[in-house]
Parts: sequence; structure tokens; C-alpha cells
Amino acid sequence: ENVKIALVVKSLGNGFFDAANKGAEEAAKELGDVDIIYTGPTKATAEAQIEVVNSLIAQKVNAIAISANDADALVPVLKKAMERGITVISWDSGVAKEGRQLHLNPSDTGLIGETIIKLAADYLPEGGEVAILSASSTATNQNAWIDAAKKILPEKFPKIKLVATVYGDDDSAKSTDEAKGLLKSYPNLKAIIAPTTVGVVAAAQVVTDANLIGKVNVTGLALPSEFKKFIDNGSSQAVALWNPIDLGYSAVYLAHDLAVKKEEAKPGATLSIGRVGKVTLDDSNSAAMAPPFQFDKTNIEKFSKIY
Amino acid sequence: MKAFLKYREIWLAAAIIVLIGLISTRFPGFAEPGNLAQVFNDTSILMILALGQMVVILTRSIDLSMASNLCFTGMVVAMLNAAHPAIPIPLLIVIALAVGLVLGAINGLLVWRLNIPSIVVTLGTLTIYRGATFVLSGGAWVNADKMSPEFIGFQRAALLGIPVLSWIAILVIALFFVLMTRTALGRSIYAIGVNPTASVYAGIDVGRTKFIVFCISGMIGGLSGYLWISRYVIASVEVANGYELNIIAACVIGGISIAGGIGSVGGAVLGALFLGIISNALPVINISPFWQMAISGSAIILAVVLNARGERQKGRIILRKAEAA
Amino acid sequence: MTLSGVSKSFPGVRALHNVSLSLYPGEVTALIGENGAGKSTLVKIMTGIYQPDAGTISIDGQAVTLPSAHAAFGHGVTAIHQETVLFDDLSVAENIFLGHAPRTRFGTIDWRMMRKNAREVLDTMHAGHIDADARLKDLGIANKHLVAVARAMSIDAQIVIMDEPTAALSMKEIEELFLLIEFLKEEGKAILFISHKFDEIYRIADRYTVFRDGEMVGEGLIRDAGQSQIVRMMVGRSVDHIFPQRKAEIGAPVLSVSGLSHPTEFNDIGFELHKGEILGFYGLVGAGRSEVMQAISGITRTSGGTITLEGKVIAPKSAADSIEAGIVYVPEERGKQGVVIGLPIFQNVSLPSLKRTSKSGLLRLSEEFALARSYTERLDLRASSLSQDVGTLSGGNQQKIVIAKWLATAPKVIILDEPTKGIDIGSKAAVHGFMAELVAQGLSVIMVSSELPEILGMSDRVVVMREGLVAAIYDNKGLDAETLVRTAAGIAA
Amino acid sequence: MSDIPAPRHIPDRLDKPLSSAIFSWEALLVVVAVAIFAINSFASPYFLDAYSLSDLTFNFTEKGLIAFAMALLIISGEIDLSVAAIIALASTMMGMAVQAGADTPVLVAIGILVGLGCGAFNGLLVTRLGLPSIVVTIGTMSLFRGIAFIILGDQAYKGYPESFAFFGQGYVWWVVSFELVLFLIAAVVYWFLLHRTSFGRRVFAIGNNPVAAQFSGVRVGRIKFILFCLTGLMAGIASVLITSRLGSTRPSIAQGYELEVITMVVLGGVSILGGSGSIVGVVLAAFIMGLVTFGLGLLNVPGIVMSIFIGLLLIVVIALPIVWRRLRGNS
Ligand SMILES: Nc1ncnc2c1ncn2[C@@H]1O[C@H](COP(=O)(O)OP(=O)(O)OP(=O)(O)O)[C@@H](O)[C@H]1O
Ligand SMILES: Nc1ncnc2c1ncn2[C@@H]1O[C@H](COP(=O)(O)OP(=O)(O)OP(=O)(O)O)[C@@H](O)[C@H]1O
Ligand SMILES: [Mg+2]
Ligand SMILES: [Mg+2]
Repeated sequence: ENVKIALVVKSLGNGFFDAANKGAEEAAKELGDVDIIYTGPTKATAEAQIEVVNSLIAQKVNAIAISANDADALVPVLKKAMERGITVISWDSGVAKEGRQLHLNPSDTGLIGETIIKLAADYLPEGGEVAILSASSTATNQNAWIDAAKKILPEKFPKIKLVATVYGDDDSAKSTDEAKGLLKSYPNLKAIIAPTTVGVVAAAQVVTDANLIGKVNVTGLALPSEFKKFIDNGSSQAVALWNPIDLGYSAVYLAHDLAVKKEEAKPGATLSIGRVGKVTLDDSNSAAMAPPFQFDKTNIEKFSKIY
Repeated sequence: MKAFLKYREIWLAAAIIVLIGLISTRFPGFAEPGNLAQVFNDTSILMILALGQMVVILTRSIDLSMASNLCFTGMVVAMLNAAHPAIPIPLLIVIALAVGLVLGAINGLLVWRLNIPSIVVTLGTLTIYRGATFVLSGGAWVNADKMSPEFIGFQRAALLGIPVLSWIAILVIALFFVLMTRTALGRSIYAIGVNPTASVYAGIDVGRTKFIVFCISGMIGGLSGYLWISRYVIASVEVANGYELNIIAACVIGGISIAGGIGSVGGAVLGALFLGIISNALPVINISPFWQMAISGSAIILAVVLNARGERQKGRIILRKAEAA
Repeated sequence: MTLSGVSKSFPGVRALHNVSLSLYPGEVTALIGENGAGKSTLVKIMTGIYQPDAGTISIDGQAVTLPSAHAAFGHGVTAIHQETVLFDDLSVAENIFLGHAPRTRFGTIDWRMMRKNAREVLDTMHAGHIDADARLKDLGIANKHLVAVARAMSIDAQIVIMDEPTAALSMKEIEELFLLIEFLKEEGKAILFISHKFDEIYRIADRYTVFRDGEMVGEGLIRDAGQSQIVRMMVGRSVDHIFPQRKAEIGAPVLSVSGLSHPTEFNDIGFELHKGEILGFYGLVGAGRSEVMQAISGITRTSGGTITLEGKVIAPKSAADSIEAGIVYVPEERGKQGVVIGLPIFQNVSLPSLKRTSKSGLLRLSEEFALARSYTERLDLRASSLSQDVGTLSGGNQQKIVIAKWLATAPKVIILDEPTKGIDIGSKAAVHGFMAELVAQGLSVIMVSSELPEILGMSDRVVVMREGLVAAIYDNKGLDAETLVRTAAGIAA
Repeated sequence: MSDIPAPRHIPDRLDKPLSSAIFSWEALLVVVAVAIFAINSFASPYFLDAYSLSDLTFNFTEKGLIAFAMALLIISGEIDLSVAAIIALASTMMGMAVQAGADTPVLVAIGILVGLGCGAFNGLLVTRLGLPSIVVTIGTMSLFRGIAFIILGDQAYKGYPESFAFFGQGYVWWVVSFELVLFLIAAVVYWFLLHRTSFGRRVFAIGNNPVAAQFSGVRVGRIKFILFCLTGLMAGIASVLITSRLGSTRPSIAQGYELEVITMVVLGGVSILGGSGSIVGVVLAAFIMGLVTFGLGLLNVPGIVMSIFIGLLLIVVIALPIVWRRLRGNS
């Protein structure tokens, strides 16, 4: 009997999660006795994800690895899953502590917050105004990064002035409108930071259309394959991301080890994640996978072929 | 009726000017011609969609599937472009119109042949068309990277200093103006809305006219599909999700009566502009984006209240002295 | 035009069975029959709105099919239907030319030409006073009818069908309509005229065809047939339409109205209604009678005045209030205000009486059936069951439901607005007999009517209204029609 | 006088042929439901399981509760598109109350009252100002949710008391959830209200002909107002359930529910044009939608593909009797 692991994503179709699924399949092959169910809603809402989880519980999967649309709303249903003996971990976008056995952060939250600011600051030696274009106002991970960025701003980047944070809801039309609004309201804007793969593309397209290449730098978190074009045309100098393939790989690896009782999730434990290495759980049973990786003109070509 | 309608449109136009004035007090650049032209361009797709919805609403029907049609057709042209970048854009537009037409015709046939209320038919196809997009694309998105430069550039090219997208909107507005005021089809559309029974007696084929109307809204949905995708450079299942309500809201604000028979091209255009200006202005005048929804909701309610005031019939006046007064 | 062997069935109803009918140029053929005999159904077949199940239609000797109203136009057939079928929000010119508007070279509508043609058509009908640009909803009811006629004329029809065209018209307009029919006859058109009013039929028709229960039972030249003969064919028995003799036991005032006013519709209306009395309200169509009655029954708001019922001042704010107080209003617009199409007969009848037929809000079906049965059977309703949808009944039978449902509330005062509009002679007699019975039981009746014989035959006293004002109140003793018409029209004697 | 026939006797009802019962809407729905149930049992080994079947009910109970009131509203010729937004606003208010330290009974009261208030607001706009409900509620839909966004912004309310969790997560007996029990009770109550009381009769009358109903002494405005309040109330109750089930509040909660509720009502055989419909049909439609979504979920079919099935079901189930009648009519 194989171990059934469900990889539940925020929404289907997103290139980031498709890449994570690649990693998951890789881990499954490596582990040998694993079946992957790659699933999720098409609209990134908590309610839709709950229905998905309910059907997974009914299918008696062995483990659920979820990237959650809402840190709190999924807790009850995931608790129910654990009561029925299912291993639950969250990855990428976490759920509150009671709702999972462990959480795998793609990277350290503080580090991501610092990175997104640094990406902008690196190209603004004189300092200046920057704005953040985020995903939905309820996205757990984005909010955490933005908080971290705001905290670090005054001490490490005193010349950078964060003038606004707006939300494009991971909807390209809304992100476009919001990015346009930013350009209009802040004529001196030097950079738009979009820590979301949808928002960053929209912002770069707006900057390209408005002929502001060279004046406004777009940066944030982007998938190289989707974003190469904007590094090439100069609307962006550099973006960052972690490897989604590794993330999916690690999530499945952890879920498997917990499900077969090979490991136990408790604070301080060090767990193996196969070829990616090892992680150590903190007080809230979360771990960070790896530091974010930066893409610019020098390496985007290569990575855009991978994910 | 003419004078009355004009009055309504003038009133709406005045509201828009006041709105622009108000915004300018907080953000002086807003009323500059260049910016206004940009607002027009930003609102073009909504205007086009509102016109397509208008002809449907005039016949006492409704098309809830327009946004899903847009999503599906957009995905079709995006995938085509990704697979065969050599297909010229005009041909792609024709394909978009044709795909939209087919989707609209499906709605129209169900309404015409089976006599199912349009709200039910399009409530069904609203989910079916969007679902079909998922099946078609396998859930994958088509990103900017996969689209050809012509695909993205076409609507952004400037003609006489104005982007092609704006020209397309102007052309569509002109076509609808002729359709509604100068053709027998246009008159039939109004007549059906005013009194469907009488239309049957007057020799109008009500079912067939409704079919045509859905074909029109379908084609509009298809055209907008290309425009939308090449504007926002991403094709996914979530494109324009929930946008059907914005389209209807634009019509309602534009004074198009949901009960059919009342409304004009000018009204639909102004209604769309009104919404476009609000969504354009909020970010610039620094109102928290969280206010946007409540503001546009209030605007809709206000518009309905005012329109109802205008529509309220004066009634016959029997008393001589009351008539004189 | 000749129809032969035409049949048409609706689910559960055989509306027409093997009927034949011929129309001749320059002649008016009257189509006569009880309510539900199938007259309007035939009209709809002749104009392409319904398709016959069997039978042939031929025009000028050639067999034709009429798959749509448009096709019927093409063959020169046009109709003024029983229900007004015009477009309130469109202009007069558009109403006349919708569907066959003149075109420009580019195929677009030629608005100038259309207005010009509209004016010409109206002029030839001596209706030049109607503005071709006016919106239809701003016209009076009579003028609306003229527009419908103008539409028929504009098609250059050879065959003109009129389904109860006079039902909504008053004397003056009926006269104008007759002039127009004469004019059409001279032009050589074939005319089919449907009416329940025998005086009109004898005035205008050359031939007649009688239908009974969907079958043709007789035809011939009008001048060879006596009224009683036709009625016998129509009903299958003889009906003496003599207004019931009553021994009026007029009692004390039950309802008194004084100074009742409305900002635009009527002013300073005052009258008294006594126990056991039938008070007639006469006036030209549009004189405001219905408005006043709706105000008394709480449907229209007033701006002043008092209504006193049995010594108590009442101020009904809705029909529910007035029904509770004991005043009921039987509206004139049957389809819009009277019946609830979609509900079965018994539910229609019990609707205003639900308080009585239900117990603390819970329905009691047996009570409803009993109530519905007792009233519909007395009015000689033709229906297959009490659970039948009223929408499947003929116009006249629907009217019986309308009367039954308000009678069933057991009121003190009943206001009947055009109670016999559009119902056949047999049922008319039944309604009149019933009214007599009601007053004999001590009820008081207000009867709004535009039919002079009815007013004169039934009322104890007559209130005449003109332009929203009470013009005069007459005692119906030796009252003559001329006085009433003059008062209503405002012509000094 | 001898030739005047005695009054005809009109029977109460004609004996309906058996076929009309067999071809009734409800019968059609029962067949569809049984068919889907059977297909589900074959397609997935996990379907026939007490826990699965219990989880299944959560897919429709909340929407179903609203659908009952919505059915009455649609029968009366109106519609309320703002129900999902009412859920969001009511949930937000409950969240605020939690921050202020309110306990479970107070929270429930707040949820229900806010729902009622929103419903009354819709009702006032529609009945007092005589506005078309479809546009009014498109407006209030943005307004209510907009207020939730203004209050909450990017925040979430959580920390609902333990006892509050019972409504959306609790079980009354074995696998029978509180939500399911509430749904069934509401079904009976609404069935009674619509089919057995004079109020229900008046609702039908209004839907078929509001003017004639008014002339017949039906207080049309008042009844419509009550129906809007009821719909708001049910949305308020649904808000309590959802909030309890999620244990938290975001302004985007229950997005898109309105169309699913309306789909349920229409699938249940309620005429969208008003005037006809039955509660039994709505109950069956709720079960059908639950069965379809859960069954496909077990096969890991994405939600959006499920929605194709729901859309097709809606059109096919409505078209079927029409096509059938036509085919029979021709032969
Ligand atoms: N659409 C319909 N569906 C079902 N039955 C119908 C329909 N239209 C008419 N009928 C039935 O056909 C018969 C003939 O109706 P029709 O309207 O032709 O009568 P009519 O002679 O015009 O009566 P009236 O004098 O009352 O207008 C009636 O029994 C009526 O109930
Ligand atoms: N100008 C008009 N436009 C539209 N409808 C009209 C007009 N005049 C009269 N009517 C119709 O005729 C009906 C009668 O009008 P009103 O109630 O004012 O007069 P009335 O004296 O009661 O006439 P009647 O006895 O025919 O009802 C109205 O209910 C309306 O339907
Ligand atoms: Mg008739
Ligand atoms: Mg009247």
C-alpha cells in the first residue's frame, strides 16, 4: 500500500505551483512508495480549499501538504483531518500552529522581507520613494514579508521611503490598475516592489507601457520563466525567488517522513529533506528551506528554462 | 422620449464632470487632456462590454456569461498566438469575434428555441464557459512571455496620437449608435423591451431577435477577450471573474432600465466612464483601496434611485386646473 | 379570405373545431359567440400568431399559410386585437410603422419619411389632431385606438379584423370608429367585426357568423336575421335580456363621500350611497371614475376629503384596509388588476377572503373550494375544474372569476367598475340578475359603466362625472339617455 | 324558464393522470439525485461511508439555508444578490464583537441581527422606493462587502470562543451535524410557510400578478419587505455557521455564494420569473449540488470542472421537460 500524499495549492494553473508539483513528483519517485494527488481550487479562496480538504479526508489520504489561502480559516478542517489520523503540514503559505504538524517556509520570513527591499535599494544608491504592490490583503505569507520589510527599513535602508502598500489580489487586471494608480499618485516613484508572481508581471507591463523603463524599477518575487522578458527589456533589474521545485520536493519529503512515523515534528528537531539538505524546527514548529535566490541579466536565461 | 433621454444623459455627463472636478481639487493633474484620454483608454473594454450588454438588457433579457465568454475567447486567442505567433492580429480578432459569436449563439439558441429565461441560461453558461477555459488550457496560464510582441503591441500602437484600443472603442460606439437609431433591428430591440406581446402582433420575430441580440453580446464578449488578454498580458481561468456584475452596473448607472425598452448608447458609454473614472481616481487621490467597493456600491444605488425618479410616470392628468398648473 | 375546416386545440381545451368563415370585400362580417366560443383564437389564427391544427386558409382563392404575424401582413391581413397591443414608450409614428418602416438607400430607417407617412395616414382617417411625434403613453385611450387603426391602415391591408374594438370606448369614440369602418368599406376592404353588443352589430355589419363552443353554428345576412334568432344560435336557448325588475327598498345612507380630492385626477367628489341602492356612475372614458373608486377603496392616495361608512369615518390606506372595512372594488382591467393568471380558479376566488378561509394563518382547502364553488356556479362559470389555471379561461369567463372573488368577501358596499365589459349576453344577464339579488339582500352597489342601457336599466340614481368633477347627480326616474350624454360631454341642454 | 339549465357542477380537481406525477419536477430531481448517488458509489470506493456522507452535507447546508428564503423571494418576483455580502458584513460584525469580548450568545444574536438589518435595508429600498431588486442588490452587494473591507482591510478577526465552534463544526448525534439538523428543520418550516399558510399563498399571488394581488387586499409591499428580511435573516444564520466553521473572519468570506444559492433555487424548479416553485424541489436541488461537488471532489476533479457539471445540470434539467413535451407533441 502506497503512501498517498495530497499536495494542496492555493490555486491551480499558477506556474509556481506547477513547478512545485514537479518537485513533488521527483520526491515521490525518489521515495518509491508515494502517490501524489496534486489538487487545489481554481479560485484562491479559503472556502474552496476547505471543500478540497474535505474530499481528501474522505479519500483517506495519508498526508496533506497545503499552501493555504487563509492562515486561520483552514484550521478547523485541518484539525479534523489530523483527528482522523492524517498527517498535515503546511508549506509556502502557512496555517496557524494548531492546524498543522509543521510548516515549511520557503525561506526565512525576515530574510525575504529584507531581500525584497534590498532588491530595490541595490539600484537606488541615492535612495528615494518605493511602493509595494502585494497580492490579496489576506495572503498570510505576503503580509508577513511586508511586515518584516517595514521593520527592517529604518535601520538598514534609511534612504528608502516606503510611500504606499496596495493590493492587486493576484488578479492581473486589478494589479494593473493599482500599479497605474501608483505611478500617477507618486510621480517621484523609483521602484515598485511586488512580492507576488502575478503582481510583478502586471507592474512590469505597466512600466513598459508607460515608457518609464529606466525611471521606475520593478522588482519583487518572480518566476524566471514568466519574467524573463522584463529583465530583458530593462523594466526590471533583478528579482528573487526560491526554487519552487525544491519547495514541492521538500514538502512531500517531510510529509512522507511524518506519515510513516519515521520522524516526529517537535520544536528543535532536525529533519532531513533529501537532496535539499536539512531543516530545523523552531518553537512554532516552522522551518525555513533556503535563502531566496536572485535573478538578473546574468542568470535569468538559464533559470527561465527550469521554472 | 428623445428629449427625456437626452436629459438623462446630460445629467449623467454633468455628474461625471462634477466628479472630475472634485478629483482635480485633490489631484490637479487628473483633468488634463492627456490623463483623460488615458482614462478613456483604460475604460474602453468596459464601454464595449456595456454596449453589448445594453442590447441584451433592452430586450428584457440579461447576459451573465459575458465575462466567462471573454475569459474563454481570450484563452483561445492567447493559446493560438503562443502556438502560432505568425497568425496576423486582424485574423486573430476575427477568430475572437467568431468564437464569441458561437458562445453567444449557444445562449441565444437556448433562449430562442427552448424558451428558457435568459438569466437561467446565462447563469449556467457563466460557469460552463469558465470551466471550459480550464479544460481547454488544462489549467495552465499563458504568460506575457509566450505572447508575440504584435499580440501585445497592437492595441498599444498609437494612431493620430491615440492608442488603437481607444479607436476600437470609438468604432464600436459608432456602430452601436447606427444600429440602435438607424436600423430596423435596433427599433425591434426597443419594441421588444417596451412590449413583447405587442411585438409579436406587430410581426417582429421576438425569439429570433433575442437570438441575434445574444449573438451580438457574444461577439462583443469575444472581441473583449482579445483586448483584455493583450492588455493585461496574462490568460488564466480567473480572468475577469465576477466582471459580469461590473458590466451590468455600468449599464444601470447609464440609465438602462433592467425592465427593458429604455436606454441608449450614450447612457451605456457614460455609465462605463463613470465607473472607470472612480476606479482610476481612487488610487490617485489616496483613498484606501478598501473603500473602493463601498463607494461603487453606493454609486450604483444612488444611480438607481435617481433613474427611478426620472422614470416615474407623470400619469394622465384629468383635472383641467392641474393641467394648467 | 376564406377559412375552412379550421381546428385548434390547447392542452385540455378544444378552442375551435372544424370552423369555416368567409369575408367579402366591401362588407363587414360580424363574428358572434359566447365568451370562450373561440372568436379571439380564430383572429389569432388569421393573423399568423397561432397555427391551426387542421384546416386551410385561402386569400383571393389561393391557399396560404401564415407562419407569423409578418407573413399575415404580407398577405394584407391586419387586426386590432382584443388586448391593446401597442408600444407605450415609442412614438406614434413608430407605433404605426414598426416592422415596415420606410428605408433610406443605405437600408437604414428613414425617419423623415416615416413621420411624413404617419401624418398622411392619420389625416386620411380624420385623426390629424394626433401628433405623430408624441409618445403613445401620453395619448388618451381613444386616440390610442385610433393609432391602432392607423397601423392597420398603413399596411394597406385588404382584410381588417377588429376584436371587440368598442369595449374600451365611449359613445363618442364609437361613433368615430363607425365612420372609419364605413370609410374602409368604401375602400373595398373586407372587415371582420367582433362584438358582444347587438346594437353595434346591427348598425355596422352586413353578415354574421355565429360560433358556439368552438364550432360554427350559423351564418347569413344580418338583415335576414332577428336578434333573438342569433342569440338562440349563440347560446342554444333564448335569453330575454330584460333588466331585472326590482322593488327598491332604499334605506339609510351607508357610504357617504365628501370633498374627496386628488392633486391631478379629481376634485371635491361628494355623493351618498344608500342601503340597498345601485348607484350608477356614468361618464366618458377617462372622466376619472375609476380613479375615484380606487381612492375610496384605498388603492390611490387622496389629498383631502372624508369617507364615512355606516357613520364611521374611515381612511383606508390599502385595498386590504377597505376590504376589512367592508368596501370592495371590482376593477375594470381584468387581466392586469383582476385575475392572477398562474393560480387556479379556487385560489383566485379565495385570495381576498384568505382571512376567512384560513385559520390562524393556516390554509383550509375545503373552505376555499366551498367558497369558490358557491360563487362560480351561481355565475355560471364554464370551467373543467376549480383547479384549472384561470389563464386558460376565455376573457368573459375570467371576468366572472373577477366578480366572484370580490363578492366572496361578503362586503357591505361593492363597487363594480365596468362589470360587464367584454362578457356575452347570457352572462351579462346573469351578472345583472345577481346585482339585483345583492341589493335585495341589503348590499349597496356602485356600478361604473360606460354603457347607457346598463346605466339606465340598473341604477336607482346616476352620478355623472366629467373631467374629474361630479357634473350632476340624477334620480333615475324618467331619466333619458340624451341628458346623460350631454352632461357627460359638457354640452348644455 | 324551463330551458335554463341548472348551474353546472364544477369539480374541485380533475383526476390527474399518473403521468403528470411521474413527470413532475420533483420526480425528475429525485431521479437525478438517485442517479448521481449511484454513480458516485460506483466511481469512488470512499463515497459510501458515514463520515464521507456527513462531510458531504457541509457542501450545501449553509447555501441551502439561504436558498429556502431566496426561493420565497424569487417566487414573489424579486431577487437578492447581496446574500454573500451580508454574510461577510455579519461575520465582520461578529468579529468586532469578539474583539470587544462578547460571548457566544451575543455573537449569534449579532450575526442574525446584522443579517436581518441588511435584509431590511434591501427591503426598504425595493418596497419603499419601488426600485428593481436585481439592481438594488447588485449595489448593496458591493456596499455591504465594501463596509466589511473598510472595517477589516487586510486584517482578520479570530479568537472566537470555544463554544462558538459548535454551530459550524458540532455534531448533534453521531455523524449528524448541527448544520444538517438546522437545514432539515428550516426545510420543514419553509415548506409549511410556503405551502400551508395564507402567507405562502399570498407570496404565490404576488409573484403571478402583483397588481391583482394588491387589488385583492394583499399587502404586497409588506410581504415583500418581510421576504427580504427573511432572506437577510437566513444569510445572518448562514454567517454564524460559516464563521463558526472557519473560526475566523476575512472580508472576502463567502465570495460568489449568491450565484450558487440562486442556481440551487432555480435547479429546484422555482421559476426565475416568479410565481411558481416548491420547497421540496429546493431541498432536492441542494442535495444534488452537494452530491455532484462532493462526488467529483472524491475523484479530485477541480472545482471549476465541477461547475461545468452544475451549469450543464441547470440547463439540461430545465430544458429536458421542454424538449420532452415537444417531442411528444410532435409524435
Ligand atoms: N393560450 C391558451 N391556452 C389554453 N387555452 C386557451 C388559450 N387561449 C384560448 N384558450 C381557450 O380557447 C377557448 C376560446 O377562447 P377565445 O379567447 O378564442 O374566446 P372568445 O370567443 O374570444 O371569448 P371572449 O368573448 O370572452 O373574448 C376558451 O375556452 C379558452 O379558454
Ligand atoms: N390617456 C389614457 N392613456 C392610457 N389609458 C387610458 C387613458 N385614458 C383612459 N385610459 C384607460 O381607461 C381607464 C379609464 O380611465 P379612468 O379611470 O380615468 O376613467 P373612467 O371614467 O373610470 O373610465 P372607465 O369607466 O372607462 O373606466 C383607465 O384605467 C386606463 O386604463
Ligand atoms: Mg375574445
Ligand atoms: Mg375606469
